[in-house]
Amino acid sequence: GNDQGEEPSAEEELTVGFIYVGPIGDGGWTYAHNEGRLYLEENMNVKTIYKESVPETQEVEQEIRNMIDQGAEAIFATSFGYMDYIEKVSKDYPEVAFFHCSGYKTTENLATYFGRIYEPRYLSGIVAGLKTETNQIGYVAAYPIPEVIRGINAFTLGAQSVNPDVTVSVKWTSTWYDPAIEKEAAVALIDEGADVIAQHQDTTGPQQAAEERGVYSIGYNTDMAEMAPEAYMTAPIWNWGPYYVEQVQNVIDGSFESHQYWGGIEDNIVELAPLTDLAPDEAQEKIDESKTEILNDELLVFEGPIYDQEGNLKVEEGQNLSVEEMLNMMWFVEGVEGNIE
Amino acid sequence: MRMIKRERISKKDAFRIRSTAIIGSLILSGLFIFFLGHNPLDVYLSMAKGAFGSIYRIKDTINIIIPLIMTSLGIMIAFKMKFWNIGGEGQILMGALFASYFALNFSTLPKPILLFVMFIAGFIGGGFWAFIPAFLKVKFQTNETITTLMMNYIALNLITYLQYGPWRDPQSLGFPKIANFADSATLPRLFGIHIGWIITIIAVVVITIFLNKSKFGYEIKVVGESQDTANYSGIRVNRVIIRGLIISGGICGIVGMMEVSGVNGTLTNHVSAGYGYTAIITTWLSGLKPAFIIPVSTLFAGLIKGGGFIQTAYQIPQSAADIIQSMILFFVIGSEFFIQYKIVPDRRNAKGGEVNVS
Amino acid sequence: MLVNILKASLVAGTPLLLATLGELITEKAGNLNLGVEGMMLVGAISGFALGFYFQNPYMALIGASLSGSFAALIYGFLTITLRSNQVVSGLSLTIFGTGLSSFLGTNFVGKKMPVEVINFFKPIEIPLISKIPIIGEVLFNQDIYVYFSYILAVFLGIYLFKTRKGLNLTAIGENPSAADAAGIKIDLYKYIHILIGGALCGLGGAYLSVVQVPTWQENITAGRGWIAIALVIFSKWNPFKSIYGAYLFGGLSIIGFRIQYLNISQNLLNMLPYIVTIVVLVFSSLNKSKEGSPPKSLSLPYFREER
Amino acid sequence: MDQNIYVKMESISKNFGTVKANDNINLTVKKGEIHALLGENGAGKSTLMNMLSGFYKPDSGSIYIHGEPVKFDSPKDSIKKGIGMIHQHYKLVEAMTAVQNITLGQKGSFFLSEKKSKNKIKKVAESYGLKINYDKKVYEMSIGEKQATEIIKVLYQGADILIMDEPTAVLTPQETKKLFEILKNMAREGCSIIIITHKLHEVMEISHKVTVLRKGQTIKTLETEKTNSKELTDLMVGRAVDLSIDRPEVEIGEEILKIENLTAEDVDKVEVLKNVSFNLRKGEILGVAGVAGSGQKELCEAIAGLYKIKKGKILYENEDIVGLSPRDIIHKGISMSFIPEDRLGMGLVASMDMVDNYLLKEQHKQKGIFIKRKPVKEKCNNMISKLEIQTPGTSHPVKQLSGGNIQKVLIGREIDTNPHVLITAYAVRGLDIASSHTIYDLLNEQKKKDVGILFIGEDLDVLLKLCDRIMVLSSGRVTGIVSAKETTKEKIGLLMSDEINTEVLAV
Ligand SMILES: Nc1ncnc2c1ncn2[C@@H]1O[C@H](COP(=O)(O)OP(=O)(O)OP(=O)(O)O)[C@@H](O)[C@H]1O
Ligand SMILES: Nc1ncnc2c1ncn2[C@@H]1O[C@H](COP(=O)(O)OP(=O)(O)OP(=O)(O)O)[C@@H](O)[C@H]1O
Ligand SMILES: [Mg+2]
Ligand SMILES: [Mg+2]
Repeated sequence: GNDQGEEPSAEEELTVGFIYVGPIGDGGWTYAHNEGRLYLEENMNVKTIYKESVPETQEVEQEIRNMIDQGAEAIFATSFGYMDYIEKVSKDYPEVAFFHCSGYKTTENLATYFGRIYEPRYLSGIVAGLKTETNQIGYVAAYPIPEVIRGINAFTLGAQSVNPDVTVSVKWTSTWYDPAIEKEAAVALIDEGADVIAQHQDTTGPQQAAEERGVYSIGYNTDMAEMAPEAYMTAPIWNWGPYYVEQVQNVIDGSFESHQYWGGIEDNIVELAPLTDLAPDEAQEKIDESKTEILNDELLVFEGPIYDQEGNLKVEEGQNLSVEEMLNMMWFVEGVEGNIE
Repeated sequence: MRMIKRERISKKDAFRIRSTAIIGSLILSGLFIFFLGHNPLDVYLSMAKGAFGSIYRIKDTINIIIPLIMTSLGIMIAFKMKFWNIGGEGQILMGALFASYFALNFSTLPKPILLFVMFIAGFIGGGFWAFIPAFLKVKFQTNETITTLMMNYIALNLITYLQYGPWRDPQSLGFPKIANFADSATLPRLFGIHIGWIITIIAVVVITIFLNKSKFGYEIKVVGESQDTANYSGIRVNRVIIRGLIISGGICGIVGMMEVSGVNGTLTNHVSAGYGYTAIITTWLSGLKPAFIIPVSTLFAGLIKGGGFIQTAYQIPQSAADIIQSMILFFVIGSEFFIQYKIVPDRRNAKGGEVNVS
Repeated sequence: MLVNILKASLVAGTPLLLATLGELITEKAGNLNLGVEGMMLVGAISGFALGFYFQNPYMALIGASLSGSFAALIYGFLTITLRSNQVVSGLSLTIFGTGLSSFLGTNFVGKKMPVEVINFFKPIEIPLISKIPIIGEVLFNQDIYVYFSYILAVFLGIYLFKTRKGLNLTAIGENPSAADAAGIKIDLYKYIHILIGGALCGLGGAYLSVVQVPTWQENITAGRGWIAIALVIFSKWNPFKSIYGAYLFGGLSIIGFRIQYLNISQNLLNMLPYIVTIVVLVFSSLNKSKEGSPPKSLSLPYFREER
Repeated sequence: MDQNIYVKMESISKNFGTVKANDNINLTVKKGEIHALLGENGAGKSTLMNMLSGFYKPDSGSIYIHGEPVKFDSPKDSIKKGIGMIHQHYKLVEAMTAVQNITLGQKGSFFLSEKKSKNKIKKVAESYGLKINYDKKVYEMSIGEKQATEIIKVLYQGADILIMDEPTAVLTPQETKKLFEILKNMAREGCSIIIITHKLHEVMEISHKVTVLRKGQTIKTLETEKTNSKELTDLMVGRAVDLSIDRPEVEIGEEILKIENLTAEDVDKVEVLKNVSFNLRKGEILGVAGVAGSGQKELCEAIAGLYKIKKGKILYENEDIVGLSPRDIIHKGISMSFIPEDRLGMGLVASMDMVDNYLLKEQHKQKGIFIKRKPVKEKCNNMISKLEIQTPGTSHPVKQLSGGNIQKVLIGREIDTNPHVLITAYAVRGLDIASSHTIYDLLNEQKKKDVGILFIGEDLDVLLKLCDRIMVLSSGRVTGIVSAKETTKEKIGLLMSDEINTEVLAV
């Protein structure tokens, strides 16, 4: 059936559905995806519908069916935990194009997409490494999962590339989303001597801590300059819009194909937010340098030799981590202080 | 004007009052929807369609009705004893956890046996989680509202811990996910819905009989009305409370089992989906009567489902749906007053004047 | 190290303390309001919105408290005038507050509190006494919200235990019929204290959005309202004891970050506050004295002509 | 209007649902007058007074205080007019001290000053000869103390119209005497007093005027001097009634219950029973007298297995049942019935109907896991007709019945179990004369069936007329066991005041 709320517009426009794990007001992960959706609406003549706060349960299937009932022909589901449900539904609706963010299961009409956020994280590490005076950087992180660990490692490697003495202390908050708790974790890090704070969290709590305590910070997800004008230097950020436009165009053109997309800086899906005045002077230059190397494939973030926390050689000179190894990364590089537990 | 207590109210009048309340709430929410720029009637229609508009949606809605009814039944037993069990959420989680243990580790067992084991494990998990506050209550008179609430958080953190740690599926590329259950651990379906619906219907019947006809059900009621009387009449109060709570939590635990096995196919820290809290409302609205739990849960599930639906249909945010839901609740809750009391004109003092209150 | 932990505990405990005090005086009036989370959220968004619009800290405080009272008014009307079930009314209020706050908050996501407001809530060192070792730094080098909250706790304690109005209020919670017979205006007292309770919960929520993390994010309270309800019991309906309760709980919620080198899973550490609450409750229920038991009429409606 | 007419209530009506609690009632009370209200249970006395004190709002009618028409919306309004009521169930806050209870709701400085209040209260109290411990919490008080607190509260509020709803129901004769002194005193000072009581001799003793209510209507107002107990009773009940209490001669049988050196402590480790020893024989009624709170309640509950015993023996047919729970006692087939003092808090479930209340005891006898209600319903119907219980039916919640009828349900149930021992605590408390006599008759009937009855009472006249022997308790000790025929009220009164008299113990 088609029980859309609004009158169908004159031309037959495509309907695109978005399923979010959090509220669009989270100012973080979901917020960034929703910005992507708005970008899509702005740049193409499509209709978008969305549903927020959909838990990673069977409810996903229901929401997808609801959207298809309303004419959705492309659906973006933006949380890892949706994987099995979306896989199942995709088989029931072969005519609909499904996109799953951060998963690894595909079907004929289910593609996955994600970004190599570790690349801009590496770059943000450079800023932090140059900025720190205590050589102690604090990192507030949600959960010890490969995605987060990879980011911490990339960040640490970036920092070490300019400042070999740097250590990165990690505090786990066990939540993606609790500004006060995240802030407290950052405060604890600052109390322990960190003078730069980075985060893999969805709120600006850690930025706030840095701002208040007069240290510097690296954000995440979106440009957080406004939130902590006296602390914030830059942030690895998501830029989903262009990918959404591209893929929806493919659907319209009938050229959609299932794929596994893991774009990096060169694809513009992830990037480093513009540096603020607080970033050290030489940072911009260093970053431009590294960024060019990354774009030219001269620099691969996880390129040997890399030692783990215990000093074991994990990646030999001249070797690189495979995608598989990156996706399963459950160890910290040397220089990270903290436990994966 | 003054109010007096009604002695009794006819079913018709009660129905009239409740319908008036619901209509009132729809009018008020309608204004709200109107200010959001939509036609309230269309939105209401769309809500109804979203909940019951197609076979799929009816099935989806039933998938909410099942856990709501079961959880309400469980909570009701505790409420009958005036034991304010707001730990349904944690009991569901623990039932899910216990059942999942067997689903994950004994998937080679024959399906009927494994499912039966999971069912029992679910009951034990929820029952155990309710037993702790019950024990603390009878032993130390510890306030159960708080202990059951705290137990919810503990259960949630425990499952999160397992999901991110020891029980993480090694095949999931490090993502915090517990493995999907094997087919042998999945509840079979009948008419496209997992057979939890049959269990639910049986549970309603059994619990109705249990409460009204069995000695234990009778004892539960007496304990709820007066512990002194129960003691006096030779009922072992502590034992009734503990057993009652194990049953109460156990039923919630079964919800957990049905959700992991019949709906989600795995354990996540979302399985309880707030049913433990919503069921407190449905239980109370049904007047602690099992038979009324069915329609109330159905309406509520419809409200949840329909409220969610209008977000995609009209881009009305989820928060607006919550506001509408709570407005309806406020009206329905408030209308109970008019069922219990009557407002009559003050006819005193035909000759007299006002009291001179300085 | 210790000073830092204690200082952070006070900050983490402040929203809890305010909400606990709000619920405490509500319960003293015989009303169990489970809508604390909702009232906190409404207070948080209103405080943020008004502070943002007017760039004025006072407007933030007024907004938070008035909106908390407004939410409490719905609950009050249902439970006092309409004598509705308090548990269900409170739960519905939580749904309402959660919905309303995120509805109103849509436009404020990603907005930053103006500096005028932020500066107003910067820590202020109290001359002299802030120099006392440990205590000075912990207690007297905080923002005014923190000062306000613990001074308020002391005031409420004095109000409840040392004044006529406090005595009357206690009587209402214990035995409304006796209070009624003594000529106390039950409904008026209930309304006033429930509204004040709502205002305090609103202020508690606003501490998060206006001071602690001065931004608006949906569901910013993250369950603290429920903890506040537990803390009321924990503190045995005594505002003085709610000070330790709130700060202890605040401390437990952040201690994990300070002992992460012990290598205990954060998820397990997160259980700590809840387990400690239960344990403390058990120990305090071992003490069978009549002091510190809940108001006897808590959650029961009162109708004068009822038998 | 006449300023000396303190209270005038004109054609007051009040319905509760279909119950006409008050139907066109008139009442006039003058300055300095003690006015008694008399009527059977449910006649509407408390309802009428609750309207005078602002607790209930009348459906229709007018009230004049000091000649001025008034319209009370709350007790506050009535307090302002100088009306103070001491309710049948005290309106005190248990967790508060006497001073706190008395200052409750009073105007005054913002901050409380215990000391100042106490001095002010003391002055008022002592001018009427009342003395209490002002710092005691209500839950620690004896009933007498609670009442004194209530009276002081009302006096402190400056009431000149005092309403007392069954103040003597729970007092010992000595306490009653003291109370009456105070009331007379107050009347002399110019207060008007309205007192409700079921005890006719009290009406005769204290009142100037008496108004009789029946079924919600004013039957008559008389001057006390010009009437007598007989006339009042007949007016009250609506027909001539016999007010004598029988003591059927039954051959006293063998010993069925023997208590030896029973000692028990309360939660605060205070001994509430001290070395209590006595025996109960088949076919006798053993009365227990004593000031309220002398251990009567604890004694009954100890025998019924509801109170923890520190030492001593309870021998039922020579078998020690100490340590058994009520359930064990029931399951062992020990035929003992206990009619507790608190009927709706302990003996019955207020919100349940008769059948379910009957089942409280009956369920233990039923086999299987299910409850059978049908046979019980029959038994209930028999009980209704046999005991003339006024109720719409067996499925009516018992709390809606009148006090007397509730008591009949409780006793009826216990008697139906054919007990060998029957323990009753204050079986007629709050019951009107006619109902009380029905209960006495029921007990006598049991006595004739060879049942041993332990009768805890408060009215010495009744104890003397009904019982075979009377045991006196004082502060948890047995101070004497006397033969009812051979003793006097005075002797018992003496034993009640704490002096062990070994002579009389020998009976
Ligand atoms: N609050 C009430 N709700 C319903 N019915 C009531 C209420 N109060 C009194 N009644 C009914 O009104 C009638 C009169 O009751 P009331 O208490 O005035 O009698 P009473 O004369 O004081 O009796 P007693 O001697 O037992 O105290 C009774 O039938 C009683 O059941
Ligand atoms: N003294 C007795 N007189 C009559 N019936 C009895 C007696 N003792 C036990 N019964 C009946 O025998 C059956 C079993 O007794 P019992 O009450 O001990 O059962 P139970 O299941 O152990 O109870 P609970 O669940 O409380 O332990 C019950 O139906 C009970 O009513
Ligand atoms: Mg047994
Ligand atoms: Mg009465």
